Parts: sequence; C-alpha cells; structure tokens
Amino acid sequence: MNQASSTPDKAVLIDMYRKMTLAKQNDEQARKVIMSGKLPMIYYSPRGQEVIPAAVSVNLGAEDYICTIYRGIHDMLAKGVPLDSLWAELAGRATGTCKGKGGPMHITHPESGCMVTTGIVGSSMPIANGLALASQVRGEKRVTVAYFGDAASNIGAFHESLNMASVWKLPVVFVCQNNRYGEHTRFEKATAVERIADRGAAYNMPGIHVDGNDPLAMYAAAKEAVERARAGEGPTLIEAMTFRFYGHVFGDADGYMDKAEKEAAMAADPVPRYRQWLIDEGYASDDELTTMEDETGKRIRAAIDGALEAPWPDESELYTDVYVNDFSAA
Amino acid sequence: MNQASSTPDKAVLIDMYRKMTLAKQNDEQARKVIMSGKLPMIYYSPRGQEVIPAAVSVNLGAEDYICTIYRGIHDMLAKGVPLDSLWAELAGRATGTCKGKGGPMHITHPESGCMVTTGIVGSSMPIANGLALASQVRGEKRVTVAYFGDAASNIGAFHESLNMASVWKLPVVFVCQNNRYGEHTRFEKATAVERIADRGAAYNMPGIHVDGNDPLAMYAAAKEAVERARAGEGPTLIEAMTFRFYGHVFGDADGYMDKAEKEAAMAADPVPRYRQWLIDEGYASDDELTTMEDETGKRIRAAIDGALEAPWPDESELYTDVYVNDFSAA
Amino acid sequence: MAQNKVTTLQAINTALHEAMAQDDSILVFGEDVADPEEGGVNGATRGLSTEFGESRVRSTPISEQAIIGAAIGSAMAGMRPVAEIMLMNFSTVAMDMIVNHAAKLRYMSGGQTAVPLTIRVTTGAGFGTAGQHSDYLEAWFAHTAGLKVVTGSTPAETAGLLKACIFDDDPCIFIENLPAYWQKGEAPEPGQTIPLGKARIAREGSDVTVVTYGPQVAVAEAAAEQLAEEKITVEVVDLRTIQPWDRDTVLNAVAKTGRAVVSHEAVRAFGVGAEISSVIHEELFDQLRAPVQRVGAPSTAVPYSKALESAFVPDADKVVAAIRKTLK
Amino acid sequence: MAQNKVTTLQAINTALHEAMAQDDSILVFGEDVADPEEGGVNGATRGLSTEFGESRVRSTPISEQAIIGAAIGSAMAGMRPVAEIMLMNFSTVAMDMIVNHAAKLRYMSGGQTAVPLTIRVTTGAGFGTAGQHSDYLEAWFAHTAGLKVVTGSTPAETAGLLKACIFDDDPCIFIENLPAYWQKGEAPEPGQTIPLGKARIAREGSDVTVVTYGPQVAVAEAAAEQLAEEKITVEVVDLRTIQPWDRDTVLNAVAKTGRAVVSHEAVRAFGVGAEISSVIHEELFDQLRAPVQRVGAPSTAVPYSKALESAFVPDADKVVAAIRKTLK
Ligand SMILES: Cc1ncc(C[n+]2csc(CCOP(=O)(O)OP(=O)(O)O)c2C)c(N)n1
Ligand SMILES: Cc1ncc(C[n+]2csc(CCOP(=O)(O)OP(=O)(O)O)c2C)c(N)n1
Ligand SMILES: [Mg+2]
Ligand SMILES: [Mg+2]
Repeated sequence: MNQASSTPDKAVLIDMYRKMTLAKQNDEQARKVIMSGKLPMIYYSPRGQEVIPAAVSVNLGAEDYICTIYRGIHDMLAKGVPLDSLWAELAGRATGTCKGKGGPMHITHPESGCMVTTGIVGSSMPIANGLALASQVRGEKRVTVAYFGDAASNIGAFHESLNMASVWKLPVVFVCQNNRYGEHTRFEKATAVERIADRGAAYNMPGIHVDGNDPLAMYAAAKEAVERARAGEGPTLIEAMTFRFYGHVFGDADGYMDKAEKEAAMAADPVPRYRQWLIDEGYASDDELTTMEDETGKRIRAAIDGALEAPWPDESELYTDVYVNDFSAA
Repeated sequence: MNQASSTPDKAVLIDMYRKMTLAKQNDEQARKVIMSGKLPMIYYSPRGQEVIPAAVSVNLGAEDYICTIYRGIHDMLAKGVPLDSLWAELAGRATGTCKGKGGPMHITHPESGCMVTTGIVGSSMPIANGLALASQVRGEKRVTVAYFGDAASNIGAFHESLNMASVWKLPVVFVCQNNRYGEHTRFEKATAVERIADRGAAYNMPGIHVDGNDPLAMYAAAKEAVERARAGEGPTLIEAMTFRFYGHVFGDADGYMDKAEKEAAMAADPVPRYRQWLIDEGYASDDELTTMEDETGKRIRAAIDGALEAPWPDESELYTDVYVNDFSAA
Repeated sequence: MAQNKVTTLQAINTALHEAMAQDDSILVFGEDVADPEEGGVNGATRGLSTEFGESRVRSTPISEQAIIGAAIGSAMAGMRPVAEIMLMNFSTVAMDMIVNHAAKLRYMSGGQTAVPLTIRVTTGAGFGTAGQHSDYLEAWFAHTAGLKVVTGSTPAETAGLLKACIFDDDPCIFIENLPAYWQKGEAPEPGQTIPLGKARIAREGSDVTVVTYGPQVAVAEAAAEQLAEEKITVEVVDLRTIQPWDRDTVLNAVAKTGRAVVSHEAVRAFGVGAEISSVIHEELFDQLRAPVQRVGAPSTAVPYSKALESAFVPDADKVVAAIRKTLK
Repeated sequence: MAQNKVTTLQAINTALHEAMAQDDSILVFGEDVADPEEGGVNGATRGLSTEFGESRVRSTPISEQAIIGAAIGSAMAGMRPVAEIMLMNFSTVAMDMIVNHAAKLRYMSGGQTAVPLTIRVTTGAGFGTAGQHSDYLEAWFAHTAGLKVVTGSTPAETAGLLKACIFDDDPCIFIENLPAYWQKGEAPEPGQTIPLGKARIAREGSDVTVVTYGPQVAVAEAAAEQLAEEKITVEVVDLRTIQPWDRDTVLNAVAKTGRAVVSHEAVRAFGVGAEISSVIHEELFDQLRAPVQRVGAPSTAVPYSKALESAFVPDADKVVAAIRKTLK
C-alpha cells in the first residue's frame, strides 16, 4: 500500500472498503446466479477492478455524473445505483432502473448520477463531455467522470473527446481502467504506446499513471483530478492499472490469457489486501468488517430474490419511450 | 534557408523547384480561369504550401502511393498527375482523370500513384494505411504518403490510423500540412496541443516538426521519413508548418484571418524565395528558371484550353462505374 | 411585399436568434459557428456568439463524434443544444453517436433520460461538390427509431420547423438544402413555430397527389403549373416531418385523387418514397386507380460534372412524367 | 446424413479457409480474429492465422475506422480483404469509410479503382444484448449506391454467398445472424459459390409468395408449414442478395400467386421491405389480388427483457397473420 501523504480520514477509508466489498460481493453473487441458471445474462465481470471506482466515488457527490461501460457494474454500485432496481434491470423486469429495456449494458439511474452505461467502446467519453459542458455553461461545480477500458483508448472517440475537453477546459475526469486486455487481445498488441497516461500530453492534459489496485494511490489520483475539474482547471486523464479476473465475458475460455499473469493478479486480489491493511493499521476490526460484509451480502441476496420475483414488463412497454409523446411505433 | 548537412544534389534541387513552380503557376491559372467565369468550380487553393509536396515527392518514385485531400492539387502535381486529364477533370469533362465524375475533390490517377483524393477531413489516413498494408504483405518496397491538414489532427480517424500504423509498422508517412487554420478556425482554438508533431509520442512514432516552407529542411524531414518507411522501420508523423494564401475556399471573405500574419506569410512566399536561393547558390541562372517557368505556364494554359474544349460526359455515364458489372442504377 | 422576402439562410439565422433569446438552455455549436469564425462558412449562425456569448455559442474542433457527444450529454443534463454537422455526409463520422445513443437513450433508459437535441445538417446536389458532399441520408434517419426527421420547403417553413425541433424533447435531425439557402420567400412570422408530425397541403388539386418534401416541393409545384395548362390539377403535400410522418394527411390527400406520386432528391431505391408508397398501397389499395409512382435519384453517387449532376437531381419534367404514368 | 450437418459458424470458417487457400490476395482482419486471440470471440476465423500466418490474418486494435480504411486501401492495391466488424451496430463508427469511400471510389474515380472488399458483420436480436448490439442496418447499405448487400439463410447458403462476396470485385456487406451461428444445416459442397444477385425459391407454393432473407427464411418456411395444413401453399423466395436484388425472380414468383408478403427482422418502417413492396405494386398492380403486406420489427430499439425482445422479432405467427391478410 502506497501510504501517500494525503491519506484520507477513517470514514473515507471505510467508505472505500464498503464500496469495494459491495462490488466484489455483487460480482460473486452475479456469477453464482448466472451459473445456477436462474438469471441468464451476458455478464462482463469487473472482479479485480473494485478499487478504482471506490476511490473515485468517495471524491464525488450524488450530483456528480458518471458515464460508464458494459463492464461498469462496480462503477455504478460505487456511485450509488440502488441494488434493487439494478438487479431488477439485470433480470429484465418492469421494476428495473430502465423498466427492463436497457439491461446490463445500459443501466441508467440519473438520481445517483449514473447517466449512461454504454456498450459501444469509446462512447462514454464524448457524452461525458456534454454533461460537463452543461455544468460549465451553467456555472455549476459538478464533475463528470468517464470510465472506459484500455483498448478504448485506440478508438477515435477517445481522441476527439480528450482534445475537445482540453480545449474547452471541461470539468471531466477520464478514468481508463487498464486491465491489460481488450476482449481477447493483449494491450501491447493493439496499443502503440506503453502508457496510456502518456497520451495526455497529446492534449496538453495531465496524464496520471497509477496503480489502480492501490486504494491510497488511486484515491490520491482521483482526488487531484476531481479537484482540478471542480476548480474549473480542466480535465485529467487517469490510467489506472488493474486486472479483470474473469475474462472478457463471464464464461469465456481464457486460452488467450497469460496464465501466470492471471494467477499472480488473482493472488494479489486488492480487496482482501486492503481489508487486511485496514485491520493492520487499526482503522477497523475484523469483526466490524465481517459485519459490514455480511450485511452487504444480505442486501445483495435480497435484491436478487426481489428481482427474480418482480413482474415482467407488459408487452405494451415495447412501444413506449420511443418518443416523448408516443406515436405508434408498432 | 536551413542548409542542412544533407543538401540534395543539383538535379533534385532543380526538380523541387520545377514541382513548386508547376503548383504555383497552376494555382495562379486556376484562380484566373475561375475569376474569368470560364470554369466555375469550388476551389481550395494550396498557394503557399508548394514546398511540402515538392520536397516529399522528390523522395518518391512513381510506384509510391499518395492519398491527399481537397486542398491537394499541389500534392497531385508534384506526384505527377498529368495536367491534361487533371484539368479536364476540373472542368467536368469526359476526358478527365475520372471522366468528370470525381471533380476537384476526388482526383484519382493510379498511374502516377495518386490513389485517393478525399473531401472528408481525416479520411486520407486510414486508406493510406491500407495501401501500405498491401505493400507490406506483398513484401514490396513501396511507400505511401498520407497528406492532411492541421485541423484533421483532431478527428478520430487520425488517432486510429496512427495507432494502427505504428502497431503494424506500416510503410506510411503522415504529412500534416499545418497552415494554421481549419476552414475559419484558428489552429489554437481547436487543437489542445501546441505542436501536432508531439502527438507522435502518443503512438510511439517519430514526430518531426519542420518548417514546411523551407525546402532543405522539408527535404531532409521527408527523406528521413520515406527512408524509414521503405526500410520497414515503420511510420513517421511530419508536421510541416506553412500557410495558405487564399483562405479556406477561394473567394471566401477572410475576415476571420489575422491580417498581419497573412501579409507576413505572403511576403515570405517560399517559391520566389527558393528561386532566389537557387540563383544565389549558383544552382541555376535566372534565365534557366525563367525558361522553365515559361514552358510550365504554357503547358498549363494548353491543358486548360484543351479541357475547356473537351467533350462533356454522355448522360449515360451517370449510370456506369457503380458496380463492376453494370446493374441498372437508373 | 418585396421588403418581406428573406432567404432561407436569413430565416434560419433569425429562428436561431429568436430561440436563443427565448430560452437560456439553448446552446449552439459546430465548426466555425461563432463570430470570430464568421458565424459559419455560410453565415447561418452569424451574430449568435456576439449576442449570446461564446459560452453558449462555440466553434468546435473538427470532431463530429465529440460534437454530437457534447450535444447528447448536455441535452441529457437539461440543455437544448443545436449542433451543426456542416454537411450530411459528415454525419457518417458521427453515426454511432446519433444512432446508438441520441436516438436510443430515452428508450434504453426506460424514459428516465431525454435527449432534446437538434442536429442541423446541410446537403443537396447542385453546386458541383460531388460524391462526398451531396448525399441525402434522410431514409437512414427515418429508419432509426427515436429520431425525428424534419425539413422545410420555404424560408418561413424552415424557420417554423427549426424552432419546433429546438423546443421538442426528442432528438431531431433538421435537414437544410444547400442550394435553397439563397432562395427567397416570404419572411416567417416572428415567434411562429410549426408543429412536428403535421404535413401541409402546399397546393390543392383533384387529379393526382404528389407527396414530397424539401426542395422537391417547389419542383412539384412547377410540375403542377405545367399540367394546369392541360387542366390536370395536382395536389402537393409537403411532408415537413419525414418521420414520424403524417399518415392521415397523406392518405386523405391520396384518397381524394386516387393517384399518387412520391418524390424526393434522394436515391429512389430504398428511399423515403418506398415507405410512403408502400403505406399508400397497403391502406388505399382498392381506391387507387394506378400504382403509386416514385421519383428520386438513380442509385449512384452524386457526380461532379454539371452534365451529369443536373441529370441526377429529379426535375419538374421527371415529376410530370411520373404524374402522367398515374393518369394512363 | 447426420455427419454432414454443420453449424453456420463452421460453414463460415470453412469458407474462409477455402478462399484463403485459393487466393493469396485474401487478407482477414478484425478484432481478435487471429489465433492467439482465439480466432474471434465466436471462433469464426479460428485456424486462419495458424494456417496462413499473422501477416495475412491480423487481430486489430478497436479502431473500426482504421479497420475499414485498411480494407479499402489494400483492396485498391489489389488485395481482397475480408474485414470483420464484430457487430453491425459498430459499423456506425466506420460509416464514413464504408459509405463515403468504399461504396463510392469506383464511381468517383470513373472506374479507375476498384474496392473488392468484404465486410463481415454479425447482428440479430435474441440473446439479450439489447439496443446497441442487435440492430439491422441492411436498409441503409441497400440505399447506398455501390455496395452489395448479401446474407445467407442456411449454413451452406452462407458459405456459398460469402465466397462469392470475397471473389466479387465490389465492396460487399456480408450480414451474419448471430443466433443462427449455432444452427445446423447441410454442409456446403466444397468449392461451391453462389452467384450474387440471384434469389432462390426456398419453397414452392401457389397461393401466396413470401419474399424474405436471412433468418426469416426459416420463419417463413415454418409459417408455410402451418398453413399447409389448411391447404394454403406458400412460395418462399430467399433474396440472398438484398441489393442489387433479383427483381425478375421476385416478380415472377409474385405474378404466379398474385399475393405477396415481404418479411424481415429489421424495423419495418423505411426498411428493405418497403422497396420490395413498392416495386411489386408498381410492376404488378393489375395482377395483385391484395395489397402486399410487410412484416418487420416495430420502430423501437431492440429491448433487453426477454419479455419484450421476443415480441420484437417477427415470428411465424406474424407471418401467418400477414399471409392471411392477403387472402382476405
Ligand atoms: C465500437 C466497438 N467495437 C467493438 C466492440 C466489441 N467489444 C466490446 S468490449 C471490447 C473490448 C474493450 O476493451 P477495453 O476497452 O480494454 O475494456 P474492457 O472490456 O477490458 O473493460 C470490444 C472490442 C464494441 N462494443 N464497440
Ligand atoms: C468530417 C468532415 N468534417 C467537416 C468537413 C468540412 N471541412 C472541410 S475542410 C475543413 C477544414 C480542414 O482543415 P485542415 O485539416 O487544417 O486542412 P486545410 O483545409 O487547412 O488544408 C472542414 C472543417 C469535412 N470536409 N469533413
Ligand atoms: Mg481492457
Ligand atoms: Mg489547415
């Protein structure tokens, strides 16, 4: 653990762990319920990447926005998307955040600031700019975070977004979760630069390369970037190094992965590591954390149970929400 | 004139001037014939930018490819697109390079290696990659040059192309003609970085910032890049600083331009400057160059006259060349 | 009334001024749109940044994905952005943003988020800008659920419809015809908006109905004039909103005459006319006295040469020929 | 014959192997297509890089514009690239390359350059991938002059048509249906190609003609089975090439029955069916006994929930209902 000078106070440290354990346990339950056959869905597990949104989100308020991606359930949970309507959406039910129309790749929950979840690589960034632009024009202090993956840094939208954000000094933080693979392709095979953070220079934008599995380092990076954005000083690019434990899509044959690298990454699971650190440093007792974990686990199970019993959307829902005033879409 | 160590020999120096004077005079005649009303066309004058393609092209052979843009008539002439069919195309005649179907923004002439002229900002680059890819796969020594403007460096295709070219070490040279404006917008207002050449680093690609109006410096930069590509060592990004004398589109009200900057640039017209240098350094006499110029002027006038008398395409041409075997397109 | 004539460009400019003055949430951005850049290459947005400031009126980098992304995000956050994509062909660069996001976010979010943006695009053959600058993609946008596709046929219509788009809560593609920019017509009434989804009878007639939109309305009117000499009277329906289109007005107008021609400048095959024609056949099969005829461009790119370009765009003669076919 | 059954995925894989072995100029690239990346997320290109090397078979960055650009340029230089755009929705990111360049370069160059590329795209609702992963854009491509748009309805058809696209000298959009990847059918004959532009009579009948393509061919066949019990015989035409489509075969098949249904999974409004329906009405107006009916998806994004997604895709019941309408 990189004990930075700016170690946050206890409440924040505990809050980060709360977010991490929520995301980790949610993922465990998700994989379980998929395996059980009770809730079939295509699932992009973010297991292993929990530290990043936990550390980012403790620097954000409910009014701040995020735009995330198909592999963003940890980002959503850290930002406060409620478990019940999230799970109902995953199950395609009428009580889901999006009435079952969006599904796992398109969770939206404006109340908690989760504005867009996208399935198109690179597309979180241009939309995040727009949210930030609205805040800037209105003179609000709101910050927008765009999450995306390492491979997304090779697509045109990344380039256009970072350039525009920099030229207009938009209050946005670009958080690249570098898990070293884009689908089955290793980072190095697709990306000409060694560090994505170095691409910041191409936009005259600070680029921070950070161990995204180190909560204190990640916290410091996020804090700096969020403060810069909030102060009207413009955008930051953060490259947070991490690893995804369960391949591209849960269930994929991971023959394309470097086994040793994967095993090492899993052995260095950042969540239990941080847990131990909290105990070692006296921020929490094992019991306290166990209680928190148990309670979190219960809430998740309840959300899943509730989702599985929730009503399906009525077929008429197929035709609504196309336009503000429903023309017949049939 | 930046007398680089690698000053080329006399034949090359003269050849560069030949290309420059051809482009310059062609532009002068183009503006004249447009003003006369005899050949109305939307014309993007490259006047002021002649040095760049002249210096690039003396490093290329006929088998090398270029992809250029609507403001690329100097690039085409330097590469060897013949005046007669070029002018017939500008006039929309059946004898034009493209039978009148392409027009000024879409000149193609594979025989001289001019593979694509495009009107979509940024699109010369991905296609240049493809041409270079074919050469690489076949083990040819052919080099492809992609010309584009400064403002094009802000569009997604730039980013994707440079990354892919670098990852695959494609034999391509990206030549950005930085004339400090994209349409009516000043470079600084749209571009987050001070030097586009610095963006090369984002792709682990050499980025050369060069005075594109200095023939020797430009020659040295082009030589280095073309040799690198030909040797299989991968792509180079060249940012060649220059200026366009006649605004975005010929005839635009140039109220958006900095008058002093424009006047200074025109006063420093690189073509007469180079002419004088050739004489001063004893590479050519005033008479020799005047003869060359006169002869060039005559060829251009003959091409224009020929074009204006050439037949219009038959209406049936509207429906051909849609597919290889003509289905009815009517 | 000569002093009341304005160009389409002036009408658009006035409409934008009016809208921005009326509602602070309206933003305008696109390449060169602010006044230091002369308010656009054609001056459509001239004066806006001077009046409303460069925070609300911004010249952008050449980054169409980022332009539409900025529009989508700000729209979701409660603004009413009017983004300009200089030419319709360039919308292909931003097609992901338009189709996968702007069009779908309301639906995919179950109605939680709205995207009240307007994308102004210009197009139109006639100026020799050839294959990459003159395409008509309205059929694509009409096929894309969630978008509204709108175009005007006169300066006043253009102004009224543009304002309706700006104040509409859905993403609107507003199509402007480049050659029509400098054509004059009656000035719009100040403050007037024209409701979306309602077609207009541009000319009454009882023998044949021509359904069309944009610059082809004038062409249809010219064709009607020509045929009036033969005592054939032609009804001309101006769709205004291409999607969702006004089936009632169209079907009533065709039911009246029993004969129809659908016409547009876009490529005929798989064009907007195919949908209109199909629905007319489906709904009025027994009342039709002849098959619906479609007029549109051939399946080619727009050619450069004047000799070819003028044959590409359907003219009044082609509309007259199609009308005659329905009268056989 | 059970040992002769293959999945569509296997048929595609075999076709690619055959083609690459036959012609050195064939390149394959796209995200994850090489074997270190498992030959694609679905394995469609598995084995190719091992057999033909990573110079000819390349996994790319996630850069769809660069992917299609690389295909266009190499095609112009004499190669026959087969570029994969993983899902049809992602083609929107590369739409400029496809529409402004691949489709137009032959025309704009006056025939000097050809672009013999094939773009393989996958799509199809049914797996809960929702609004951004299941769109059907064939109508867009069909509206774009210069492209050929092709899709198969069985493993053998898919293989034969894919090879025809690869060896064709024009840019082809080859559409693969994702749910059909794991469906089995007769194995293709080795070496067989199926000519472009020729439709196929998938089933003979004399009462009604259903014109369709891709996965809807099986749906139409199921509808035909259902109606056979009532002694209604249905002719099913598989378009194969959506553009340029085989008017002769379609019009003959409809002329025979005097009744037609056009069906596809894509959104009905402004879809491919509108063009086919319009042409049938235009050409066979006097022979039609009922208006042509169109079956397609509603004008919505593809919804996630199983409950909605299954109502989105037209099933045999919907085709049967449309057929009955023509029989009234
Ligand atoms: C434009 C586009 N191209 C391709 C895809 C298919 N795809 C989905 S996820 C993915 C990999 C993205 O990798 P990365 O950005 O590193 O994010 P990660 O999945 O590793 O979190 C790809 C290629 C897509 N969704 N969108
Ligand atoms: C994708 C796209 N967007 C916008 C345009 C309109 N446009 C044509 S040229 C131009 C400016 C390009 O500037 P730059 O790249 O610097 O080249 P220059 O014209 O200065 O040579 C613009 C915006 C276009 N052709 N393509
Ligand atoms: Mg990744
Ligand atoms: Mg420029």
